[in-house]
Parts: sequence; structure tokens; C-alpha cells
Amino acid sequence: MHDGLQRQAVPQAAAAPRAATGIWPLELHDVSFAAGGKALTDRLSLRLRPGTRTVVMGPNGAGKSLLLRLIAGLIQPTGGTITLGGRPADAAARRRIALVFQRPVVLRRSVAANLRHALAVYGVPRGERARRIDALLALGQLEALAGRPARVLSGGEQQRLSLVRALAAEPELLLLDEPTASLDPQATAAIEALIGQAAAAGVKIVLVTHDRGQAQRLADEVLFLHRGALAEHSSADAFFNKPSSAAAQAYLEGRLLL
Amino acid sequence: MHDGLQRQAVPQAAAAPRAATGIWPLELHDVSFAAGGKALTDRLSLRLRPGTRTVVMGPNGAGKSLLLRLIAGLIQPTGGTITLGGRPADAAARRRIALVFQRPVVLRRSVAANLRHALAVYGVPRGERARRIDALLALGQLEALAGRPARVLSGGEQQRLSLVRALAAEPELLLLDEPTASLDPQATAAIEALIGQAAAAGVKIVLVTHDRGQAQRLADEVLFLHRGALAEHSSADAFFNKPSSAAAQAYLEGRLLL
Amino acid sequence: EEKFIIVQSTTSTQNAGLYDHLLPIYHEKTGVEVRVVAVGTGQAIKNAQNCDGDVLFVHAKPAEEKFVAEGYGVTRADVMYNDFVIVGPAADPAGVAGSKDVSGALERIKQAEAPFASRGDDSGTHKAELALWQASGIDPTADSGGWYRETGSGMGATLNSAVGMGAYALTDRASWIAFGNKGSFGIAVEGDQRLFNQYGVILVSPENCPNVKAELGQQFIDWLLSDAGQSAIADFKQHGQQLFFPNAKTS
Amino acid sequence: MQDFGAAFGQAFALILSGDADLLEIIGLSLRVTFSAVALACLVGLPLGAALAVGRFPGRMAAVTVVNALMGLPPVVVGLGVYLMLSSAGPLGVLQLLYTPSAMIIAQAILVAPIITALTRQVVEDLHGEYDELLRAMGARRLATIATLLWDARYSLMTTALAGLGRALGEVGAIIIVGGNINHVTRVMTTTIALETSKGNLSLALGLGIILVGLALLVNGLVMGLRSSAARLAYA
Amino acid sequence: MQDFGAAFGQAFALILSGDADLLEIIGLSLRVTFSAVALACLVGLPLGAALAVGRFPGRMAAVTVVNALMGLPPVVVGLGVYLMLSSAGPLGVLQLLYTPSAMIIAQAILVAPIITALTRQVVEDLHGEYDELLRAMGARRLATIATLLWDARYSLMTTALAGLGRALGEVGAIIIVGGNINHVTRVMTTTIALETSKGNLSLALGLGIILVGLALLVNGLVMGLRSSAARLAYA
Ligand SMILES: Nc1ncnc2c1ncn2[C@@H]1O[C@H](COP(=O)(O)OP(=O)(O)OP(=O)(O)O)[C@@H](O)[C@H]1O
Ligand SMILES: Nc1ncnc2c1ncn2[C@@H]1O[C@H](COP(=O)(O)OP(=O)(O)OP(=O)(O)O)[C@@H](O)[C@H]1O
Ligand SMILES: [Mg+2]
Ligand SMILES: [Mg+2]
Repeated sequence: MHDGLQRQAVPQAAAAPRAATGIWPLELHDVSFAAGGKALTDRLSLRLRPGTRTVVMGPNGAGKSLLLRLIAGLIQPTGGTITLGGRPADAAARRRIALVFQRPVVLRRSVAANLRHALAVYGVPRGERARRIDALLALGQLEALAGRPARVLSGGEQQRLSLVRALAAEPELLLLDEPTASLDPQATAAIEALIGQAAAAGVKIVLVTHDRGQAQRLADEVLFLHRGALAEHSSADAFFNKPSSAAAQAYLEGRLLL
Repeated sequence: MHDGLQRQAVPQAAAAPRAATGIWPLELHDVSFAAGGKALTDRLSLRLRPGTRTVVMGPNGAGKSLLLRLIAGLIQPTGGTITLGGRPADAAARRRIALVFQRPVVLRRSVAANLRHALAVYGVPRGERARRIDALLALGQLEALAGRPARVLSGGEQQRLSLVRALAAEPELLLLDEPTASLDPQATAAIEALIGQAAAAGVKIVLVTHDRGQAQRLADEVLFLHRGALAEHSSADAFFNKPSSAAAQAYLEGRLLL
Repeated sequence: EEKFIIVQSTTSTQNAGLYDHLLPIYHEKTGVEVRVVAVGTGQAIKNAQNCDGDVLFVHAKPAEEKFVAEGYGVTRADVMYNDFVIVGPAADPAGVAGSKDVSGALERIKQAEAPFASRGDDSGTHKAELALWQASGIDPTADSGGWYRETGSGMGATLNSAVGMGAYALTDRASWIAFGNKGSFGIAVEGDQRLFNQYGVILVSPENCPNVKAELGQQFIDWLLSDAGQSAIADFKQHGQQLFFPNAKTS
Repeated sequence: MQDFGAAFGQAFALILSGDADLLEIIGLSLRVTFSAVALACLVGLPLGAALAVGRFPGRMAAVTVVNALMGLPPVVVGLGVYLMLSSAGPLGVLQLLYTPSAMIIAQAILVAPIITALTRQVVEDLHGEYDELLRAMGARRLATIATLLWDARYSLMTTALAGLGRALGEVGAIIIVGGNINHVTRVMTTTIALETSKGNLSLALGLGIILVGLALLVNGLVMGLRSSAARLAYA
Repeated sequence: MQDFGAAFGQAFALILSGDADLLEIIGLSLRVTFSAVALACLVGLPLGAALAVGRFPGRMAAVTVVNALMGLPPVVVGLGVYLMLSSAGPLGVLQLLYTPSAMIIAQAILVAPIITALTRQVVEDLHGEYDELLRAMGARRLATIATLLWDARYSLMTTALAGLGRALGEVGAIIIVGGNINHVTRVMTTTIALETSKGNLSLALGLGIILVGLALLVNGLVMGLRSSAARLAYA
């Protein structure tokens, strides 16, 4: 990675000045989500604060991605409430949250145009965009692919594009859904470093992963979901050394069926 | 996993009787693929035979997915030729190859209807389909989701659906593009077991993965791609113990940039 | 299976409502259904030439005679007449209202360059109009697009246009009486004997068109020309006025 | 403006009167329109899908032609069908001229390119997503087309509705081949044209309002069916 | 069949003659059609996209109405515009009746629902893919609509072509508001209608063939532009 560019592009001070009217703490009160006649998320209550890196784990279909989409305001709870800084979410608050989807969604445009579009949506002045695009391309190791249609990118390339696009929002809360699932070891390490830097700069990280190693490297605390419910919410140390729930224990040993 | 059902559903003898008019060896002769004015795959030559499990590795954008799509006949080489059993591929030969995409594609139908559709396409008689669907659902641990629209499935669930759908084809060659990237540890282990069984039953496996552990567990031989070229083609032992190319070495150490 | 014939007709008789009056009487009497296709005169004749009708019922005598002469029709018979009138806006920009002299009126319209809406569609009415201009020594088509506006449409559409743009227009009296969108318009010129409008009926030649239902067609024609048919025509009234005047030779 | 008021008045009066002639005319309008659209769908859906899926030389040309045929002028279609069906024409022996069948044929010809062109677009969009999967599965051409048409069925409904709209309001073609014969081939649009030429503008407009109401009804039904089907779907 | 032969003969003879009247008529046809479609796109594209993106009560009803309006009968539109623009009507002072402007207005009204309804469908399909991304990015309504319209532009071309086809072949509305006045508001379709009513069927058909040729030309140009744009795209 190009360290010079990184420092420039990673969101930093952004979080601090805006904190006054802030989104913290972000709280879920008994949040449920039902669809197709099924309760998919079951009365989740939790409180997120900046300064810690939260890793979400749990078997396939446990509701991890749903949780991130609930937090980002993309789906509305069918029960319970979500508050940001004590108030229900509004558009302004939501704009401080960025989400990297598990399955990258990219526009039918070139890589650079995808970034340009995002910067425009984020309100970056026209004159600054070219510079920011270059920085973001470098950050995602996508310089050589700037002109390529984003939809023909390889899986890993698309995932990197999605990640730097989210960083361009300079969010206070960065929701990452298995962001390194398709990445090679080098890119995984680079992205992990980037996440670490962002967190250090004050960005709250909530990351979903199935990779135990990654979780251990990045987590300050772990949320363990099982069948839509919060089976465990503990510090990383506690979780990996002696998980209190049977489900978490079975999961870590690779024998938990949802 | 339900072992009883597994034994029933995993393709087995399929490979043997058809081998007479077979697709083996499957050979790439100087195969290149260019798009958007770039050479993305660079004169690949290799020969695939049943009986070994081939793992394909390489950094993001190295051309692993392109290689699988070339083998499956989804894209045509812009240079070189691909032969199956010494002849250019025809529709019949292609129908013996199944591909699980890196990014699952599912029809806008229920999980069961996706499987029913695949069985119909594969020519399974109408009367047998219901039974086969049940077996496949069990195989993918998807029984509880049979009636759910496939497109709302979680990432891991979709990946499992794609995999069992491909198994339904009872292929002689199974191309797997990072099939466990979104799977939880239990599902990963189950799928690896399934792959092992299929291989034991005579199905040729070609699997792309970034997961070194998985590669070591499953590989008999490793293809290492770098910038579209075949940087290394060696036995698993040789590859993981002392990779001959500098690229492979750097990749394994997590410091290879494409 | 009901017996029916197809009559190719101009629009004026249909628009005036004549068939709604006549056909039920005829059907009652004979059980034969008369299906009327009302189109432009030229199209009616062309359709009849193509054998797509059993009877032709139009008002363009020269064209009708040509139709018979060329062997497409059996014989032509006069059925009825009415007359043409020039209608115009109440404002009467050319000052022709009340005149009985068509030529004088047309001259004044040209002098005043008052808008005049012409059918411009080679229909019987259009041909009559052109003949009137010619008799007045005027070539209005030189000013086409100016005050002389060829609408290239049927009678009703032309009247709608005339009313819409405050233009004079030549129309047959029946169409005018039955017309529902008169606005401020009224009859400006009438009563000149050159405004005579004769309707004729022809059986399509079964020699030329084997599919023609000659018997049924002739039966309808015979009825039209009979006393019963002629008085049925005379009985047809709209707004209390008789629209067509029977003048079959036999009656 | 009083004309518009009068038109609504006429429309209501007509509806309330339950006039038998009006009902007959509405019935024939619906029959002709639905038959024509059904015919056009029968041809246009598979054809459009085939154009979307096919990779043959001249495909671009074929697509262009189909797109251009959306601009077929009704009067020209009417004339063409007339010349075919006329007693003097090659299909004259069928004696279809001035019958509802002739109207159905003319409208189907008019609507088929619309269905085909729009289907091509809708299916092509979905095909972008399904193409590699279906090819990897070894699906044959027909299976591919069937899969795409089925999975695009909700989007294709708008296509069919576009065809329906085209047919329902059309007059130029059917008046030539139908002849607007009272009690035989008279439909809503030809009646409207006739009343317009009689200068009965508010009656014509009133009939137009009823026709638009009819279109609303049909569309409402289709949308209703669609959303209940969507709810029950994923079979 | 000889009529068809004659029609082609007429078409060629007309084209070769380079008849000034014909050129005038063709020119006006194209001017009216393109203006109407441009107007309809100006309204229909954003409106359709808004309907696709919006989540407001009554959205289904609005979609149904727009779909139904695809069935607006041309004659009714013509009448409505006629009554608005006639000297006795509310917009009579504008003196637009029997001018090309009136024809453009009528056609735009006819074409706008088609553009809107088809745009709604196309954009909705794409929105299914982009929705969550754009919402996660905090894109405002207008930005969302702009993004979707831009990324769907190739599919929307078929929509615009459908509108173009509708306008190019239309006669019922424009003959009422334009009056088919020679040298003023006479266009291809009204000329065809006129020649048909004169019984000059092969001339009418010949003109129809020229019109279809025109449609082919325009469509070919659009498709050509589209594919070269697609090649240069992804800017
Ligand atoms: N709209 C919906 N309707 C019905 N079921 C849904 C819907 N959306 C999600 N689900 C179901 O909710 C469950 C949780 O989904 P989610 O995507 O949150 O899982 P996850 O924990 O992220 O799993 P993975 O590790 O596989 O990504 C899944 O079983 C999925 O099928
Ligand atoms: N149609 C295309 N046009 C241009 N470039 C393409 C096209 N298809 C693929 N590529 C490029 O080819 C390269 C190889 O792609 P491929 O998907 O094979 O990578 P990969 O090895 O599978 O990577 P990953 O590990 O990220 O999945 C990528 O850089 C990609 O951007
Ligand atoms: Mg998930
Ligand atoms: Mg790949």
C-alpha cells in the first residue's frame, strides 16, 4: 500500500467535530425484523459506541447482514426502535454511516466513474473530486483499473472498490459485511491495516466476518448472533478464550448448525 | 450433515460409464483471452485429468475466474484452443461440466423452484424431481428455506444453493470458484467434506480459493496464476513447502501485489 | 345465418343519420341486413372496384358513370337529391350571408381573402366545389395554405375545422343540418340551382365480381327506388327538416 | 370548458342508461382488443426473447427493424390488411373483410412489433444477469427463453399493457378493415370517430372518457392480479 | 397483390422525383414527431423514474393510471386539445389550433404516458439492484433518479423509440388539431389518410412505405449511435 496516500484518504478528524450533534450512542432497543412470515431478527438490544472495534460473528443466516442493514436504516424494524444519539435516525444522521455490502453493488460505469458518483453524492465539491478519486484508487490498489467497467472487475477488485467508495463518505460509523471474503492474502492484510487506521482515527467499525483469525486481529468486542438473537456480547478476549454460550463455542469449533 | 442423504445425492458412478466418449484429458493450448484491449489471460497451457483435485490460487485479478469460465466454455479464447478428449468442446461435452460461480446467481424463484428448474434443465424426469429436490436441500442444509425466494437468502445460503444446484448436474468436472468464501466454519467443513466425497467418487474438482488452509486440505495439485499467466503448476506438497516461483512465495506470505 | 349485403357509401348519408332511419325499415320488411361502410367517395368506389361491396351509394355522378362504363357496375339510378350550401361564421367577413349567387359569393370570399375550408379530398362535395370555383373563374389552389385551406378530410372533419378557424365551407345540406358542432355558424349561401346534389345507386357487377350478392343487392336497390323506399327517404327528418328529396325515375 | 363538463355528463348518462348498443360496442371493443393483444403476445413474447438471447449475424438489424415497426402507421397496416383480405386480394376467399376477425388481424399486426421490441429489451436486461448461469447449466435455447420469460413476467406485464393500450385506442387500421359497420364491426374508437365527424364532440368525448375508464379498469385488474400473484409467487 | 407492387413502385417514383411537396410533408412529419417525443421524454423520463423510486401512498394507483393512459385514444386526445385550443376554448387566445404547435402538443400528450409507463418499468428493474446501495450512500431522491436514468439509458432508448414509433405513425389526434391543411399542417400520416379516402390506395401505401423507411432510418441511426456510445462509454 502507498502509505502517503493512505494517510490522506483515510477518514480521520471527520468524526470529532461533528460528534457534538452526534449519532452516539447508537442503540437498538428490542429490535425485531420479520419478513415472509418469519421473525428473522429477534428482539436485539445493544449499544454501539465509538472507540471500540465491534466484530459480528455467527453462522450463515444468523442475521448478521440484516443487523447491519437495520443499523444503516436500510430496513425498518418491525418491532423495537433504533436511536442515534438518543433520537430516531434522520437523513443527516444516516449520512454519517457507511455500509459495505457483503455482495458488492457497483454502478454500470467505470471504476473511476463509480467513485466520482459517490463523491458527488457525498457532496464533495466538483473541483476536489479528481484528486480524491486518485487517492481512493490508490487506496484500493485500483489505479490500473480506473477506466474499466466496474461490473467486469474480479470479485476481489469489486470488493475493494466498494470499500474505498464507502471510505470516501468519511463516515463516523463504518459497517463492513465480510469485506475480505474474496480478497487475496495481501489485500486482506492491507484492508485490515486500513480498518485499523480508520478505527484509530476515530471511526467506529462494525465488521462481520467468518474468519476467526481476522476477528481476533481486529475485534475489541464481539457480537455473536444465533437465529436472529444476540447469543453473546463480550470482549474479544472473553469470546475467543471462553465463550459463555454453547452456540458460540460450537461455532468456533466448526460444528454449529443454525 | 445427513450422511444418508449425502451418499445418495453426491454424484458417483456418473463419471465412469461415460468416460468412453469422454472429456478427458481436458487441455488448454496456449489459451489467451483479451477484453477491453487488455490481455487478461496469457497463453495458458495445461492438461486436466480426473482423479486429482486441482486448486487454483493467485492474487485478485490474476485471472482465476476467467480460467474457470474458459474451461466451462462460457467465454471463448481469443487465442489458442481448448480440447476435451482431443476434440473441441461441443454442447454434449459441456453438459458434463458444472461451474459454481464466485458470485452466486439464483433465479427469481424460491429455493426449491431454483432446484426444480436446474433438474429440468439437466433432463431429470419430472417424476424424480421432488425426491431429488429434497435430497439436494438436505445436502445444502437448506430444508428450512425451501419456500423462500432465493434472492433474499443470506450470502452463505445462496452459495450453498449454488453448490448443490451444480451437484444436481452430476458433472464429471466440477469447477468451484471460491465456494466457501461466505460460509461459516461448520458449512465450510461440510462443503469440504462433500467435495472430498465427490472427488473420491470420480468427479474431477477444480477449486479456486484464497484460503491457504482449505487449499492444503483439498489440493492434490496447485495451479498458481499471476497476471493471467500460469506461474506455477505443481503438486500441493511442493507448492506449499517450497514454491518455485517468487510470485507464489510472495503470495503465500501475503505480500504479493498483482 | 343471417342474410346481409354490404353497401359502400359516402359519409354524408351516414353522418346525416339516413341509414339509421332506412335500414331498420328495410330489415323489418325483408329480413336482410344492410351493412354500410361509409368512407370517402374515392375509397368507396375503389372498394367497390375491389369487389368489397354489393352496392355503391354515393354522390359523384361523373365518377359513378365512369364506374359503370368501365364495367364495374351494372346500371346507375338516381335515388334522391339535396343541395349544397355555403356555411360561414356569424361575423361574415366576406359579407356573403343571404346571397343566392354562388359565383358572386366565391368572388367576394377571394377578394376578402376570408378563410375557406375545402374538403380537398376528391370527394363528390369537393368536386362540386371545384366546379363552382371554376365557373366563377377563380383558381383558389394558388392560395392553398393561405386563405384557401384544403383540409384533406371528410365532411365532418372539414366542418369541425371550418368552425374552429372561422372559415367558409361548402357542404351538403344534410350533413349541415345533422352536424352538432355548429358554433356561431349558419348557412350563408343557398338556393342557387348550381348547388344541386344528386345521389345515385349502383349494383356492383356480378360479372366482374363473382362474390357479389346480386340478387340481394338488386332487391335493396329496387326497394330504394320503389314507392316504399322513396317515401321512407322523404320521411327522414332531422330537427324537423327533410334532408333528402327522393327523385328516382320510376317514382 | 363547458364541452368538457358536457362530455362528463354524457359519459355518466350513457353509463347509467346501460344502453344496449353501447354495451354491444364495448363488448366488441374488448373482444377485438384482447384477441389482438393475445395474438401479438403469442408471437411477440417468444420472438422478442429470441432476439434478446440470440447471437446471430444480422441480429442488430433485426432489432432495428422490430423497433422501427413500432412506428407502423395504423392506416398503412389497415390498407395492407385490406388489400390482402379484399375480395380482389390473395386472401379474399376467406371473406374476412368487414368482420371482427379482420380487425383482430390488423391490430395484432400493429401491436406485435411493440410487444416484440419491448420484450426484447426487458428480456435482454434480465439475460445479462442469467446468461452465464444458464449457459453453464447447458440450458438449450428454448429452455433459456422460457426461463427468462417466466422470471421477467412482472416486467413483461407492462409490455403487454403497452400493447393493450395501443390496441384499445386504435382506430385508423380497424376502421379500414372493419368498415365501422353498425352492429357488426362498430367499436368504441370507430364510434368516437364517427361522432366526431358528426360534430357531436361532447358525445365523442364522453365515449372517450368511458374508453379511458375501461382502460383504467382493465389496468387496475391486471395490476391487482399482478400484486396478488407476486404475493403468492415463488412457487 | 399488384397493389403492393404498385405501392413499391409509387414509393420509389416519389422518392426519386424528390417532389418538393413530399419533402415539405416529410420535414413537417419529422419536426412534429421529434418535438413531441422530446417533450414527452422531458416529462416522462423523470416522472417515470420518480414513480419507480417513490414510496408514497397511492403509488400503485398512480402507476395504474399511467399504464392505463397508454390507451388514450388519439381521437379523444385530439378532441380534448381541440376543445382547449379552439377559439371558444380556454386557450383560444393563443391561436394555436391548426398549427404544427397544436399537433406537437397533442402528440406529446399521447406519447408521454407511454414514455412514463415504460420508464417506470425499466427504472424499477434497475432500482431493484441499486436501491440499497444508493440509500446506504444517502443519495437524495433527485440524485437517485438521475443515477438510475443515466445507468438505464440504453434500455430507455427502446422506450424512447416506442414513443417515437407511436408519434410517427399517429394520425387520429393530429388530423383533428392540425386539420391536415395543405402546406400548413399536412404530414405523412394525414396525407396517407387523405389518399386512402380518395381511393388512391397504392399511392397511400407507397407513402406508408416511405414512412416506414423513415422509421427504419431513424431507428438505425439511434441504434448506431447507441452502439458507438456503448463502445465509448463508461466515462
Ligand atoms: N426479505 C427476506 N424475506 C425472507 N427471509 C429473509 C429476507 N431477508 C433475509 N432473510 C433471511 O434472513 C436470514 C438472515 O439473513 P442474513 O443475510 O442476515 O444472514 P447472515 O447472518 O448475514 O448470513 P451469511 O453469513 O450467510 O451472510 C437468512 O436466513 C435469510 O434467508
Ligand atoms: N470483460 C472484461 N473486460 C475487461 N476486463 C475484464 C473482463 N473480465 C475480467 N476482466 C479483468 O480480468 C482480470 C481477471 O479477472 P478474474 O475475475 O479472472 O480475476 P480472479 O483471479 O478471479 O480474481 P479474484 O480473486 O478477485 O476473484 C480482472 O482484473 C478483471 O478486471
Ligand atoms: Mg451476510
Ligand atoms: Mg475470481
